[in-house]
Amino acid sequence: MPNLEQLRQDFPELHQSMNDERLAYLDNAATSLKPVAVIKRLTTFYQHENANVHRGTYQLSFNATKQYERAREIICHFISARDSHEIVFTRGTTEGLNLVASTYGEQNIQPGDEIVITIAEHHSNLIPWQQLALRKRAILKYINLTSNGEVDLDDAKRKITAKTKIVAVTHVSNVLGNVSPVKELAELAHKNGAIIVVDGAQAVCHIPVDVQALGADFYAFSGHKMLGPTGIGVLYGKKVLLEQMSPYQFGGEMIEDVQLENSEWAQVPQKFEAGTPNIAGAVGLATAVEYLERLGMEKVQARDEELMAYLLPRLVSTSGVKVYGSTDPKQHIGVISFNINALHPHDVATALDMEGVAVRAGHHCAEPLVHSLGVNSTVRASLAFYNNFADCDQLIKAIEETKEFFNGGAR
Amino acid sequence: MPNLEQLRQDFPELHQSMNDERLAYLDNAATSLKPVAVIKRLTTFYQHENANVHRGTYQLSFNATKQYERAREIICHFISARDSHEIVFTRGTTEGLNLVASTYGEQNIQPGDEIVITIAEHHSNLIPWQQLALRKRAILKYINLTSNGEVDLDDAKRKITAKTKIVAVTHVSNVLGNVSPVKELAELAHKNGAIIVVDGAQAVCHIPVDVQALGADFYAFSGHKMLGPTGIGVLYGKKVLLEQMSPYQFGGEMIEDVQLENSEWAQVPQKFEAGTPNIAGAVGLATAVEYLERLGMEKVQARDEELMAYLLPRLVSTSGVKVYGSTDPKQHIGVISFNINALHPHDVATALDMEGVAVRAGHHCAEPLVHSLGVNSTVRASLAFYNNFADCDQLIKAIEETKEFFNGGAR
Amino acid sequence: MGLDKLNQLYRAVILDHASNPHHHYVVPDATNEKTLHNTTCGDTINLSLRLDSNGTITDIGFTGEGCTISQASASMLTDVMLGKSRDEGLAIAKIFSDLAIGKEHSAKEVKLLGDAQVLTEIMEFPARIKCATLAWWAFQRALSDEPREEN
Amino acid sequence: MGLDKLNQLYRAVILDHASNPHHHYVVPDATNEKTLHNTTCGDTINLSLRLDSNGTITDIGFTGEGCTISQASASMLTDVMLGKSRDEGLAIAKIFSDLAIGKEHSAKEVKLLGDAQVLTEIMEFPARIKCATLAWWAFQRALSDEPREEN
Ligand SMILES: Cc1ncc(COP(=O)(O)O)c(C=O)c1O
Ligand SMILES: Cc1ncc(COP(=O)(O)O)c(C=O)c1O
Repeated sequence: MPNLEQLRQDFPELHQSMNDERLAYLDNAATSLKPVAVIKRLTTFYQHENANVHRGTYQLSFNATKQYERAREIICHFISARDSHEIVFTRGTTEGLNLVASTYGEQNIQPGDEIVITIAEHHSNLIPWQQLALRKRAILKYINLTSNGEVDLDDAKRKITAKTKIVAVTHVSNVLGNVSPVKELAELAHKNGAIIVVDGAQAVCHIPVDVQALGADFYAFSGHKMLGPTGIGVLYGKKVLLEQMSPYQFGGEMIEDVQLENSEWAQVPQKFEAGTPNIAGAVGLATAVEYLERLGMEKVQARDEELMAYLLPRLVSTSGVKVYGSTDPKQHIGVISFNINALHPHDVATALDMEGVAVRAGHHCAEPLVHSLGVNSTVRASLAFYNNFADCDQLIKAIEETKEFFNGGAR
Repeated sequence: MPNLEQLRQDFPELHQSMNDERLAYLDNAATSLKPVAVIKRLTTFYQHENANVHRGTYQLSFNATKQYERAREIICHFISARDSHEIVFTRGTTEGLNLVASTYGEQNIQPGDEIVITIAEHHSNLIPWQQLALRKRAILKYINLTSNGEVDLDDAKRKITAKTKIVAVTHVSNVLGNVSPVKELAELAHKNGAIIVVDGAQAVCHIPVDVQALGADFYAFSGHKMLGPTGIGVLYGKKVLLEQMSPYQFGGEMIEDVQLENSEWAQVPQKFEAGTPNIAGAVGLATAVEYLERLGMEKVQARDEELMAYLLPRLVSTSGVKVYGSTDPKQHIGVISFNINALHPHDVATALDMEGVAVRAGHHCAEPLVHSLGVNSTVRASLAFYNNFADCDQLIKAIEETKEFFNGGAR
Repeated sequence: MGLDKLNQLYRAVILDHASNPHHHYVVPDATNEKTLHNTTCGDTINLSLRLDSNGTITDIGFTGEGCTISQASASMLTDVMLGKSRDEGLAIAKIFSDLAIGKEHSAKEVKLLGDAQVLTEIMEFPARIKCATLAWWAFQRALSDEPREEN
Repeated sequence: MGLDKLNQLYRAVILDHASNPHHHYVVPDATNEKTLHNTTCGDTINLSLRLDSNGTITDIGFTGEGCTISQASASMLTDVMLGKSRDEGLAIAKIFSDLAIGKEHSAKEVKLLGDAQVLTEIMEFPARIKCATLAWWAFQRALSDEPREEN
């Protein structure tokens, strides 16, 4: 990891103010900031390399295709997939998960089959399965969490049975920040003849991901949460599964042959990439991945842990603050959810905003989990490796002032 | 329209070479070049305004949301929609058309119903309907073209009947460049109780579009073909239709309430925008639209016509060249397809590439149309307002040299 | 900027309404009712009211969970609407919704909002506009004839 | 750059094969067969061949529409493969596919390609690699055991 202050120079948005205060950007779980390298890559692409892909018979278009396919290779390597044909470009995690539910799910789920997810899922890894179950008269089962917020493996063993066809689980929770035992769940799923779909949205920017070691059949994530542009994401799928699946959308690039009455599909992954893809998005995402690889994901993880080891105990020991989930910083991958006394999270977030601290308040698109914590919403602070101790201090100080404002002064 | 040479300065990619020759970019129908204004807008957004939308409780996120929703307003105005809630952001034309087929189509098509399209459709406006018809045991009918390549309205009157539920038609053909009689087809459709879906991919960058005057129920287009970024597009839909439709993808942003067993959908257009959208893409597209509006679409159209009036007769009178479609330049909105003697289009495109001329060779994702011309593929040159006469001259000269190379020298 | 500016948002009257909300109940025998969710934070407002045969609002109440702003706003709304006719009520709600999206209204019209006038300061805190308007939308939806999903 | 460089692509031997293709027919009683489309341009290659009981290719032919490069490549392929064993054929096809994706092979191996050696110049025209390799892929697919869509 290079010098920290130098690294912070790579992120222009860090160096601006919000409401006339120093910005402490602590909403990285919603979307990450973008390094100069990524922004520059987009600029260069649009200035000099822009062309449509795949069907070009001229130099410019051929080069654009090469860049686009090179992005696939880079991402393949980043998550240790076996083959770049297993990398499908999507808009983001949500689209990737919907794709699996609408194709693999639609083709393989029969009435009475069971789909097993956890109570901790983001809506993007919940509603597609819920609706699939409703369409197919299949059964949706939820694995419970332990009191610590971790996936209860004993409950998983009860819920995942021979009737289970699909297990879907988040790699890292976007509310509590803990890591799911994906490998164990994958083994359980496979032993029962089911596949496992992993929501990697909160994992890829924080910990090294090896889809083969995890045993994931599908693994979905978003570019915008890992230093990349908006509108691009990745669905990894095992090739033998992708090959069995019918297409998701229909249009250009995804067919071999069109007759008036029927069509023949192209091979993977083109079969799943109908229409002009987000070419610049893929190219920009590749630059983001190269940036992360240059830092080294182990070092990124170590830095995250260092920041969390600093912030978590301070937050836990702030009077009136209730932190949800584990007290072990290693079970907070980038994310802490908390509440302050009886204050509503939305009121807290507004106060923190006035102090330059960007956090999120709400159910974080994970209503079942948040309700299971006994509340309607929480305040969430989420870190990235480019945050620093000053950001943490600013949060703690702003919390103190917020408490004072609502309990002392005005109220 | 400002001074032309000045305007060409706005497009950096025009000023580079290809294969050591001056670049004549004549593949605008595949994707347009991007003006500096759009590239700069993306840079500024990523440097200083990047945040996730909708759920933010802090200033940065609120501003990003404002920019994103402002983009919706700008596009609403650009195509004369009634209400910005009728503007759904998609990845592009292909996704927009698939969205309609998978929601409106899935909900409204019954066995025996008829879907009517034309033989001129791009695969993106053909395969979704073909597959919908196959799924639903509905009937897919094709309206024929006149010998000029225009939609045969008499045939349309025969094909569109009381059994028709959906008519889908391209506004401008991406192979022949002619304009479909959308208004007449819309009246025919509506008289028969059907809706009309319009593929505007090739229209929006060339002619003023007024979805209400056209009578379009749905109108889909891509940002990347109209000076905008890749990965962003628009589906216009009449509000009363959008409101009846079930969601397309499931995830964040598109739900009001999630219970463990079912969910309640948000209002339009959020219902159709699950997950983090391509925020920077929408913002960049708005800048592209503002750029076009500053020029004025009437002026853009006049400039296109001027270029086409120059190029078409020259191409038609080049010996050995066969131009497809109309001989009226006004029926070539930006697009000319042609072939040279017995030369294969792919060989031609390679030769033109060597001369710096970027054209496309193939079936242009419109196999039925191209086959109806009696060939497997064509060469396609497509213009934008930032092209100039020198580009046209370069094409003609390169064609002469190509003929000589294959017929004289080597062959 | 710091927290000083917060005083502008969290006026005493707002904090009062929020901690001691008026008409905080479900109206028995309600003729109209609507629950709305604030998707931003998962908050909900249930608004119920009784119209008599003359179209007068003879009772109105709200329940649900929410932040200071949304609770105060709902409480203020019930105060204003009680005893108004359906049409008067809708006109007042429209003034509020209009102000929320930046449209202007005369001082006389704004006065019709009662305590809720103070909420117009919310425009300085755009991220909170939705909190303030939720109850007013629920009121409009409860009275509108839209055949939309009824709760 | 101009058209001079084109001479490198369109060598006389290529133009010869393209205008007078060898084995341009469907093999009667073919044991193996495959049609592939070049999605870029809509071209098709149908490759058919007969394996005898020893696994020797006793006849091979191609049909389909295509550009100069794809036609010449198919014609050259049939010349090379006729009389080879299944395994020899697949090994040679692999050499060609490998060269197309930039892998190196020894001069001795490259020689096995016969006339098709000249197509290795195609690497200078990356947009045309697919045209050159289509027939070789069809050959591999026709002989492979993949239970994939058979035409
Ligand atoms: C007429 C027409 N329709 C649809 C499309 C598909 O657009 P996209 O690839 O941006 O989804 C295109 C462009 O390729 C087109 O020309
Ligand atoms: C765990 C998790 N899953 C899925 C998503 C959805 O990602 P996106 O909105 O990029 O599709 C998110 C982010 O919001 C997330 O945190």
